[in-house]
Amino acid sequence: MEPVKAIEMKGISKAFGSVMANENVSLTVYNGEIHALLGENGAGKSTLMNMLSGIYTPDSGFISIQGEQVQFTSPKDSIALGIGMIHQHFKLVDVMTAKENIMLGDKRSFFTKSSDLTKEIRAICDKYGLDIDPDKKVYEMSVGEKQTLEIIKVLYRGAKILIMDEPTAVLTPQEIARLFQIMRSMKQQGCAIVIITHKLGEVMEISDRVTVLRKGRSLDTVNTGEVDMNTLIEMMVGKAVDMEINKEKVADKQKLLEVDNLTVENAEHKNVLEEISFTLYGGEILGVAGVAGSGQKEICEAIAGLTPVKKGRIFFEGENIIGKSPRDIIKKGIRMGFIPEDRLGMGLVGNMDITDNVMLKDYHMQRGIFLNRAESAEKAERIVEKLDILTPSVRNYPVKKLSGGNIQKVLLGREIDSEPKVLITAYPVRGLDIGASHKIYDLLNEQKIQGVGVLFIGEDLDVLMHLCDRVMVFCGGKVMGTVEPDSVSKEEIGLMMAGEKIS
Amino acid sequence: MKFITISRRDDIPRNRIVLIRILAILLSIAFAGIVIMALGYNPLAVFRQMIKGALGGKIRLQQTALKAVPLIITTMGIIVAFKMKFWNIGGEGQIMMGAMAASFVALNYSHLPKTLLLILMALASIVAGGLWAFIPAIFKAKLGTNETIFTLMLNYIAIKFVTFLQYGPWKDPTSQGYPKVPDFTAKAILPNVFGVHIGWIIAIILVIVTYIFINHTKKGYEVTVVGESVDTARYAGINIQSVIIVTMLISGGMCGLTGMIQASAIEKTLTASLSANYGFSAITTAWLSRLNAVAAFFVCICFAILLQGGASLQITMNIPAAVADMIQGIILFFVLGSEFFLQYKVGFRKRLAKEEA
Amino acid sequence: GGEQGGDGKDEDVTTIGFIYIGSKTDGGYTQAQHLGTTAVEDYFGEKVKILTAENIEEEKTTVKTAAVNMISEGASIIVGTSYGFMDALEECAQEYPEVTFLHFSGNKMNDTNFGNYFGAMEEPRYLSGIIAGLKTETNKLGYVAAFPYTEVLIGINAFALGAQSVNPDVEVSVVYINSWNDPANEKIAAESLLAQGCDVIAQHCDSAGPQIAAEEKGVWAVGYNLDSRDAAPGAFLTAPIWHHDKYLVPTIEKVIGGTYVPESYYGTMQDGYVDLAEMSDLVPEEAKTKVEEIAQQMKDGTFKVFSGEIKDNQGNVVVAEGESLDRAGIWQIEYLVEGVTGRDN
Amino acid sequence: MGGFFAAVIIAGTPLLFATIGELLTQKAGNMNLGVEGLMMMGAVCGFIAGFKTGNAGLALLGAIAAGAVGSLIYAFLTITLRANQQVTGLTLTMFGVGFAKFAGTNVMGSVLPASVKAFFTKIEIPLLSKIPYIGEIFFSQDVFVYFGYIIVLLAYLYLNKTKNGLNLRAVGENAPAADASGISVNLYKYIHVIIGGALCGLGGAYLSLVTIPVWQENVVAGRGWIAVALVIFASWKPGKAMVGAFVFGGLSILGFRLQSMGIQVSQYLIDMLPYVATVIIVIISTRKNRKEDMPPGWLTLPYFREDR
Ligand SMILES: Nc1ncnc2c1ncn2[C@@H]1O[C@H](COP(=O)(O)OP(=O)(O)OP(=O)(O)O)[C@@H](O)[C@H]1O
Ligand SMILES: Nc1ncnc2c1ncn2[C@@H]1O[C@H](COP(=O)(O)OP(=O)(O)OP(=O)(O)O)[C@@H](O)[C@H]1O
Ligand SMILES: [Mg+2]
Ligand SMILES: [Mg+2]
Repeated sequence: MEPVKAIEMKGISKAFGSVMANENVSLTVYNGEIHALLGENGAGKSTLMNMLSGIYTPDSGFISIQGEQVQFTSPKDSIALGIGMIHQHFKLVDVMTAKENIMLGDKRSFFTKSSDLTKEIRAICDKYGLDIDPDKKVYEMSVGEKQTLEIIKVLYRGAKILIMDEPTAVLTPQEIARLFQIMRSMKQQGCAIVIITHKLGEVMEISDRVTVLRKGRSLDTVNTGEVDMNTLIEMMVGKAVDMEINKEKVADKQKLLEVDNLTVENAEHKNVLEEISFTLYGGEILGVAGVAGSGQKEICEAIAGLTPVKKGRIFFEGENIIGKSPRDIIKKGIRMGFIPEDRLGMGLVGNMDITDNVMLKDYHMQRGIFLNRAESAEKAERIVEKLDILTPSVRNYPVKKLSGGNIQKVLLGREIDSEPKVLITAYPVRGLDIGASHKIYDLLNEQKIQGVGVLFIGEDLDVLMHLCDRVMVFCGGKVMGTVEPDSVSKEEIGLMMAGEKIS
Repeated sequence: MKFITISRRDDIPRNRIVLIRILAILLSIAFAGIVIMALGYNPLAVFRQMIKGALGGKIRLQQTALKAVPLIITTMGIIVAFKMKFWNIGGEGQIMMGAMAASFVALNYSHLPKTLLLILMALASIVAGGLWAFIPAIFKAKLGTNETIFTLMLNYIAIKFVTFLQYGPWKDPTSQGYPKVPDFTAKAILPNVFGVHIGWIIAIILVIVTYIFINHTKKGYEVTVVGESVDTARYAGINIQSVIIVTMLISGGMCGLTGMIQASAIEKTLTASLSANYGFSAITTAWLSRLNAVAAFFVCICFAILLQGGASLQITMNIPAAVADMIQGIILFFVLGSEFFLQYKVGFRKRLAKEEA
Repeated sequence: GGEQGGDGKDEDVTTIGFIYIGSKTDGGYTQAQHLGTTAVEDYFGEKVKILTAENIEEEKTTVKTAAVNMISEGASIIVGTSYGFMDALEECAQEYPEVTFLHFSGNKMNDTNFGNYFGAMEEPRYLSGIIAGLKTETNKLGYVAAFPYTEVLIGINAFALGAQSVNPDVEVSVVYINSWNDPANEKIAAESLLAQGCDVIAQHCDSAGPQIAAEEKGVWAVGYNLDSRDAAPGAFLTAPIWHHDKYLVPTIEKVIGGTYVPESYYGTMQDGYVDLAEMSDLVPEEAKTKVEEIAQQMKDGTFKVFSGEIKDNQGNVVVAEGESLDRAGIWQIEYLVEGVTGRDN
Repeated sequence: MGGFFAAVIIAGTPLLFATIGELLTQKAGNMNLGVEGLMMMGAVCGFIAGFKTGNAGLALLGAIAAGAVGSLIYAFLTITLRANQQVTGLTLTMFGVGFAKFAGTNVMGSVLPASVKAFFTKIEIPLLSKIPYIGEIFFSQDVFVYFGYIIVLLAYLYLNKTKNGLNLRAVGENAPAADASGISVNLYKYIHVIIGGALCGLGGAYLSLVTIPVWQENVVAGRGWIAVALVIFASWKPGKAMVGAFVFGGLSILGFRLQSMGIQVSQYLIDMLPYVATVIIVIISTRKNRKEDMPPGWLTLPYFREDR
């Protein structure tokens, strides 16, 4: 007997204005299957899944859940049919506790006080090996905790169909491993799971079948066991792509940035960086590894002059830049592309077009009180061309409407175009598809060859080891050590990230 | 809701926007007409009278212009603040404080030559209005204090304060005990140009200046960036506190200038009712113009026509003032509602036929 | 619509515009004004056309707009009924010399087409004071007032003097509410006076709030502006009131006849312009007799409210023995008389 | 002194209703600046209903209906048509005040029938009213006041102890998250904006039915704006709203008391106090910077599911 089709989507189309996000897409997912959805940025994956969760309404096509044709008008309908979606941008209420977030929209009892709920949460946690404090407020949670909360919320609802939109993008390897554990155990219980990820390794590891979307159309569905990564890439992009990350050797290295004994406090007067010292040379990529929240954000902000420093010095070409304003530092030629958790939260202005975003850091160099956009529009055109940014126009088209990868390229393009001596990049490929990621690695290498010192904060150890000349490992705001990727193993770095000192 | 789909309109060409907008306004007028009919009045006559009451004849045109001028200038002030996402609903208070400062100069330095006196009055009003806006701004910049309520409260404080002056320390000793601030001398009164005080030229200049400021100056760019994201502004090296403070000085300054113009050219003295709701109306006009200074110019004129035309209804058609207020409210309701159709497309959900197996 | 405007230019029909600060049905100030207006309408009948504009704010553009709208509807007489309209009307009078402007409660005029009018409200207020002075059992009278300035102070003093003339022990407490029309606060202010033991409440503000407060407490009240006995029949004693028609009808007749010369009219009991509303059954006979006696003297012109010796509440003699204040003197009052407690500014 | 505090309760009650109404509205993410208009509509409709029928229950119903209908206009514009909330609220005030004056024309100066007034006479609650001080102040009042206490209690329980209250808070805090959790965002908004409007209507009706049982045009006289301020003063908590309403009510009459006792204070200063106090409270609460005291996160933002 053929297994029951948990999800069947047929001939789905969805347009946003002039953009055809989905065109005649079909997708079938069986119960007890983990199904990966693959495609370049902007291929229409999230759109397709959002139609399944009732957030978007398809323009045309059919959706059947467990064999029944359905028509969702809201997420409520979708939830009622046992569909649970974990959106990449968490849909949690910050000021509420974990427990309250789990209860939201649930109708099981009239009053909020119920000891049953706590018990139930316990039970779910035990069953799947999860851990959460039910009374912790969401705004106090780390990204990983929030992810866990989202999962528990879905499980609590008894979802039979689980959709996860890039759940691994912000997780540590350990957390990813645990997530996969949960997925497998759900699969065991007959649930259907759809996962969107740009990491092919994960696709190969976890999924049973893969559906590839390209430019809004569904290309094909294949059994994971029957394909290799290269085939998948070819399906996604339409041509073969070189998956190698090159590491060029630059001979002439001069000291650019010297961080000496740097200590930074947070608002609660706790040290978030403790006596950090390192040197960044021109012509190298210095990687920074560490679990999220180990001080990566703070080191970037300290160098950029965005956060007050308690102690220590930062020399740029021999001059101490501590106490200088961000603008002074920008004027000195230190550029940094700093992309925190929220891509448009800093670095770019979502509601402005590319032209206006491109001049964000150098408009003040223009003479007089007026703004000259012509120059910047030219620059924007140049960047768009150089980095193949997909946009209808550099004028009057807000960057927030671009796809994730393209947004990232705008940011990077601007930083590189300013010909910096030091480039600080925090998670520059987060959420980007393979093609875009490699484009970015190439750009960073290009910069390195031109003598730029690159500080590369990353989460994927493979990438760090392949791309960087040296890797500095952070843990709890301290440097655990700096290693040459060729002389250590991934495991050793992992141990250092967990707090073990290796000199 | 189940059978209706709503989607955002994207990238409609400009001429289509204009067309839709005109259609929307016509439609809202038509709907408002139905409501007016339900109230027992002939909508055609009401609308004709409103237009005539605002535009029929030189004098009425002048009166409409006199209402439009303070509205335009205040709207410019509000737009600048709103551009920075600083929800300044304190226009009323800033107008009052501006008027108060201008009056102080007018009453105490009337020996100065006219031009100098007027310039001093204008400067004083700008500074006072600016400072009145600066107070909530500094608290927002330093502590993140909610400005909506802060500015709203400052309105009342300013109006009570001016009432206090009018009935107390500033009362004209020669007014036979009436609670009145002394009249300005002729030197403290703005001159007329083409039958309307010079404020209309100031208003036009300020529209142009505001438009250029927001769209074509570095400072205006900074204002927008700060408004969109404080973190991004920090990252770009923008001195946020200085932008907030300068913006609010400009915003409050323009509202304050409105106060000076009203005190000098209209009231020729200080009264507690001088702000006449311009501070609140300007919020409406600023929104309806989507923070575009040039659009705001026209919206303000339309709004002045609405007010002016509404005011004539009770005199010429014997419609009670309360009903005229209701009619104005209804027209605004429909205009506000019609905005929706500019931004969203409404369609009917296609009933999906059962798929054949 | 506007075509009717032609009627106004009809030779024998005079169009008169009335500009009000409140609404015609506000139950107080403006309603009293409007009673005058309807009297004009009744008197002249077909010969006049009345235009009204209510809820006109004391802001010059607004006032002028109303006036201009009326003039373009053919109005040749404009009556403005609030002090704050004065400057606007003055300007209009300059700009429209063919239109006559009559202004209530102002002090500006010209010699061609702009005159003002007001009334000696101190007279009926004095009379109401007599009633209060004889009615009170606690010897404490309350007075709810809008703002502390001359017009209001005159009224308080007159009321107090009237009360003291029949009851030397009486004291008057004043509460200012800083608003002309806030019914709830007026009532609450009256209640605070009642709580201090006052058992007659008088008022110089626009709503019936104080009277209702008195009724609820089972004591008495003196209204203002117009006869408002229906609002609080159990408390209403009387009210100093306006008869605006007593000025408007003859004056408008003069304007129509072309004989009007601007003046600063100050209507008295004698003119019938100010008056005391019919005293209710709650007024003691003794008081009725006394009031009628003094009222007669006022009408004969033999009684002056502010006659010495009068001391202010700081103990200074403000009107010497044997002297009395004329209109100009009265309108310079900046003090409260002895026996009145209340803020002096 | 007890008499003073009892008067404070009466002065505070209209504010209390309107504040709780606006609080619920804001909890749903909607800032309704039309409170003044809604109170006026409630005042006039409550009065007319009471005047025409002589039935206190119908008077209350009239006020509730008026507030509900007024806020329905606001709800439709801001929720379904996503019009700007502040502007719509300001317009609602313009409309509501006009409506009330118009509707009240024919009953101007009329007195409520005794049957209605009787319903709102003071009732001493057995036992409770015997508590020294407290009893006289809080429990020797009219039913409307008691109803106010109940509303506060219900609002508190609803917001803090029930699922629907939790959902409501989620809608106001983060509409997309609430939506994704299966909460009908628009339905919640509609219901609470309308309930909020009805409460504002009741607040207005207190003034025209109890405070001044004679129709007077200006009964509300700016109290709607104080209610808006009070919501912030109370940092969106019903209990604090009650304290705030009574404090502000007290401030508004404190000056009169002092004056009548012959104590010289500037009434202007006293008039400013509620506004100054609100400003100070807003500053203090931001200084403490507690997330729980902040405005609902999605306040004033329109929500459209297909936007992000
Ligand atoms: N809410 C929306 N409004 C307008 N356009 C949208 C919206 N959501 C998606 N799009 C458009 O649809 C296209 C497909 O978007 P979708 O989110 O499905 O891509 P994706 O495959 O998830 O990409 P990524 O890997 O970057 O997440 C995008 O290019 C975008 O322009
Ligand atoms: N309001 C919008 N208007 C136009 N395009 C949008 C809008 N919201 C999202 N998009 C586009 O839709 C695409 C997917 O958006 P979505 O937020 O689903 O991305 P995601 O998959 O969650 O995250 P990421 O961008 O990191 O891949 C993006 O490319 C974005 O540019
Ligand atoms: Mg996506
Ligand atoms: Mg994505």
